[in-house]
Amino acid sequence: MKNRKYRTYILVWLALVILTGITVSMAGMDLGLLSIAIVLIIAAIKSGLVLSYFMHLKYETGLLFKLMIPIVLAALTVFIGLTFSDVAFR
Amino acid sequence: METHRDDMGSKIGMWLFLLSEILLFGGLFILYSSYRYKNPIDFHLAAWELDRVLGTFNTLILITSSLSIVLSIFFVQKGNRRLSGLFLLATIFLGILFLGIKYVEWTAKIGHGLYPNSPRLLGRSKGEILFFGLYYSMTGLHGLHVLIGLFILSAMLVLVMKGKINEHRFVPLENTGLYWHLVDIIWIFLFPLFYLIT
Amino acid sequence: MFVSWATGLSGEVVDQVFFFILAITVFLLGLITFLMVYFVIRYRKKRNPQPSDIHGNIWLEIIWTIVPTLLVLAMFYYGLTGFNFLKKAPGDALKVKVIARQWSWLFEYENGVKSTELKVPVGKPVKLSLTSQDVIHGFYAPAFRIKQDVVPGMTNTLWFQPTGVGTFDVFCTQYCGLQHANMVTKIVVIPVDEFDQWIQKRGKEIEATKGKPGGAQLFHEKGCVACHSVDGTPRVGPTLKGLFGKEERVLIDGKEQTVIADEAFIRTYILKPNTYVVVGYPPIMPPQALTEDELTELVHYIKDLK
Amino acid sequence: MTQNGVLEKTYPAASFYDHQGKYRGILAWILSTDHKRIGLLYLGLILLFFSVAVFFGFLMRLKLIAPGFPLMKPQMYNAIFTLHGIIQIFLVVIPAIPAIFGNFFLPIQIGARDMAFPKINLLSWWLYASGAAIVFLSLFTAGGPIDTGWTFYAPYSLRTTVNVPLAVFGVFILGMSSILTGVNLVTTTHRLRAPGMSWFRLPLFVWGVYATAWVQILATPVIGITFALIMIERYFGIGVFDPAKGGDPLLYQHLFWIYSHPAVYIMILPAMGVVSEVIPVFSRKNIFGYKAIAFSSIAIASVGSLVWGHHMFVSGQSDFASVIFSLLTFLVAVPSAIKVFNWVATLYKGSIELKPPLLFALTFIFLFSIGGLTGLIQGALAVNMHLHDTYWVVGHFHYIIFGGMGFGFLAALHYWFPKMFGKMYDMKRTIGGWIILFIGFNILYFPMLILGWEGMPRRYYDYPPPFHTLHLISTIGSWILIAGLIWIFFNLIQGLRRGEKAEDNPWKGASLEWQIPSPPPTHNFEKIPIVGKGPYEFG
Repeated sequence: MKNRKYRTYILVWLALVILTGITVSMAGMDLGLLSIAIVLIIAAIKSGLVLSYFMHLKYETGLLFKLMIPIVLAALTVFIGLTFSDVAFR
Repeated sequence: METHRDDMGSKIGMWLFLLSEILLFGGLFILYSSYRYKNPIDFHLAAWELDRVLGTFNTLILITSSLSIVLSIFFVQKGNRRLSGLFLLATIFLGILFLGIKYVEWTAKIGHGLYPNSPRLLGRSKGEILFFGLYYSMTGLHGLHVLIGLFILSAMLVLVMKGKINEHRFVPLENTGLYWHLVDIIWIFLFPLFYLIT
Repeated sequence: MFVSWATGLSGEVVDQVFFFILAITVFLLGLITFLMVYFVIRYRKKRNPQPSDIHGNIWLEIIWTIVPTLLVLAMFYYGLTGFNFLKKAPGDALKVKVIARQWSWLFEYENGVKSTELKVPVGKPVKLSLTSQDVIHGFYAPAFRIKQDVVPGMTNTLWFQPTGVGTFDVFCTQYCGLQHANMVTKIVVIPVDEFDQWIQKRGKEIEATKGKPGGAQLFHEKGCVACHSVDGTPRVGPTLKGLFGKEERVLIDGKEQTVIADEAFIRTYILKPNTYVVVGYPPIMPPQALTEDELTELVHYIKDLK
Repeated sequence: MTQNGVLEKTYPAASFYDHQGKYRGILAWILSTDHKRIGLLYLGLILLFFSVAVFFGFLMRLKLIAPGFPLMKPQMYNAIFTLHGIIQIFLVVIPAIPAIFGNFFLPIQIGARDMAFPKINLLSWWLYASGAAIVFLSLFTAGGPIDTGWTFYAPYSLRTTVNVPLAVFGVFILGMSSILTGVNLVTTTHRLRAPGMSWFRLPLFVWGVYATAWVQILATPVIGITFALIMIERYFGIGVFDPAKGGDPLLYQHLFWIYSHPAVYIMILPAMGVVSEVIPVFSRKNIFGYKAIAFSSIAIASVGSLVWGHHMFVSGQSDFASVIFSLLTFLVAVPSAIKVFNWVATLYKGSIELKPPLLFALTFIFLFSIGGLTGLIQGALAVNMHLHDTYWVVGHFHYIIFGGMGFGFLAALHYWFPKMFGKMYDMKRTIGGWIILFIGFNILYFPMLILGWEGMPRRYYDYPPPFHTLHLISTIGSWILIAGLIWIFFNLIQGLRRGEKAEDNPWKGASLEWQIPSPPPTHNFEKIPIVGKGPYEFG
């Protein structure tokens, strides 16, 4: 079990490196809004990997741990969303 | 009375603190997204001026440092303090490298006359002024977090060497790891937002 | 005792919504207070030594969740309809530009006429576009129940339609520094033909001077008068009477020096106010955007203040 | 005297005042990690700052006694109203209940010996004290006292020559203190509940403080970064809020109110928690609708974080945003209304003793209702066009903050006084003080509502003569109010000095803090209790 963890870490690191490579090479292409979306989705996947494996969220039990990231995401989404209800409609 | 020790509690406390860190940067992300929305073309032009190679390199450095700290924790849990210390040292080294590259980048920009309130920048469009204003404040705040992280990592290194952190008591190192990963995650977002979306 | 009864269409609309919500809230407050006082008296320990064990009542709780929700939604809706009215200016409105700065107002009509008071014809809608030259101000005409912040870098709008002649207060409601409380002016509502005469007469004056206002006029329009007197009394800033040629004690980069107020000094002072700070006065003069012609006129005017 | 017979009182344990620790004298306090001592440390500083801010308020009212009254110059007035706001909001009202009573009683109420992180708790207090010191230092350095209003609106705060950077730095430090306190309170509630203390057996005060702590964690950093940006802007001119460089002053307002509106809930939620404690105890019956009150705390904390834009209806934000924020504002009134109804219903068929804590709690309900209902009036889009930035708003938020949180604080202080100090105050005299305070309060603030409706703008150091009468009445009210405050606090000090020794459970409360001696021993509980029933089951 413990040694599997070791291997997982290396694999996650590899995935992060590969994803970085993808976004960097993507950035050369001009896809307009789509490229913003893709770049952000890749960043989200990368941080998801860091959160669940490096930061052990995947292994933590308890409701609080399950709720933390959703709470923060909800707060950020709402803050940005409501700010945009002004910025985008002014 | 015995001293109260609650590893799970410490971890929860650390996580809560990290949540507030995310929202600290969150305020800047609100500004970034609003200003990008209002000045898409200026942001596009300004982003071309950042050095993408250095940015990519720095991303890889931070990702790797995340791996090294997680391995350091792994080995201390296994009771191998020597390897743990070595990986901590590697993390510190990578952190210093990151800041070094950041320093090179900033001085290059400043050398080109692109810094807040510089006559050259004030001559540019408003969107570009904002882009660089945000670039300096966001990467600056992130750099400050890396710097603070380096101090904590060094303290951890001492504790590991002294054996104060060992296979029975490793929560401070774990929490340091959590902090360091968060710094990494923030960079994972800063990098594409400033260097890649053009 | 009331300072300003509602006037204009906007005043009526706002007051309707206000009294509608006020009525509901007064009723609710009365109900809560009555029950509270009644229970405390009725169920006091002496009279009711044995409390009844009540944990809740699901139906009651549902009712007092739903009823207030409906009530507040009604208030929201009523407020919204009023808001829609207040935000949609009719197309044929008289357009006036409002320029706010520390600490005075300037109104500019479409034919170039400028005024420090807002003169408008009765019964006609007026649309204001508000800009600020320095910090955020607030344009507030209580009698008309209208208010809009004036934000630098943005043009906000506001409209109203006076229904009777009279003179009404205008206040600045967004805190803007030292003289915030003195940043007041008037809306003067006059009969239509009187207004037409006034604006035409002023329009002709402008044509006669080819749009080049004299120094005295600029002194008022650019807001200098808010802080500087021409009769010798010091206000927020020093008086400008007899300034030309006088020796002034000033601070340059924090060092006290004596300079002679020549033309160059006055010009620099107007364009970049805080290069020098006159000793004894706060360093708060806002910079002015002036054309070269306007600056020359203004300096001439100040030179002549003996 | 037991909680279901499980809490055995075997100790003649010394109270925490007599505890012999590592340090002596003043050091035994300012270096103590005991949550009770830290709570009292906060109490001391907060009362000190409160009296300073009340004095500033008194000066402002005195200046406004008549048009043109030559008490002080405009710059002085502007500095004083700014300081009054900054001190009351950041130094007094936000930390008051969570930091004093949350610190002192939350651990005891959940059956814990201390907070989860006692050292961080002490650090919070030190950060609070240093932040406050920095704010006061800013008055005497660089450009002198700040004159921006407590809102620090850009671009005025970027241009004024006074010492803005140091003042906002002080507030930044206060924010760090607040975040750490929040982290501590949430962790404590999650980790240190005694066996049997399930979530729905928590006293409602704990729920209120818990919900507050989340707001402290999630909203405070936003204002932290905003103030940091003001500092950076002033030193380096990055341009993010400066319209001359493309910055948008309205975004400053968004960021500012993202924190500062929820801050109102940081102030009021713990006070609501106090009221929910006091009413059942003095009605001798279980609280009506426990779960509704608990969940409405969470609802207020979360929905209350979404309504900040109602401070910006006339700022020039989009009409669309105004409509959304107005709708959310009306909706957040519902959970508050539910609480009020539940409290009133708790009184029904009780066996009520109108002792000082209950008196203050009921006054809370009355004054808070006025504050809340006037909030509904100004939350309506059309009416807000008229009332925004007038004395109406000043009146409204003083009804909420002083009438609500302030009276909640007084209720808490009179409720827990015997437990904290082991002495009893003179209850009859409290009633006398209450009468003066209540009358003074309404004479001071009610005329402000009328003034606002008549169009009197706020933050004016002078005003046109037609507003004179109401300003005069309001100023007289301020004297009565201050007399009431002095009376009440004098009475408490008398109680402290020569009051009778308080019983362990003078109000016959059922929550855990009443089951231990007054004042509590250092470690609160000899043995961690096992909880077998709810906090309001008086049986």
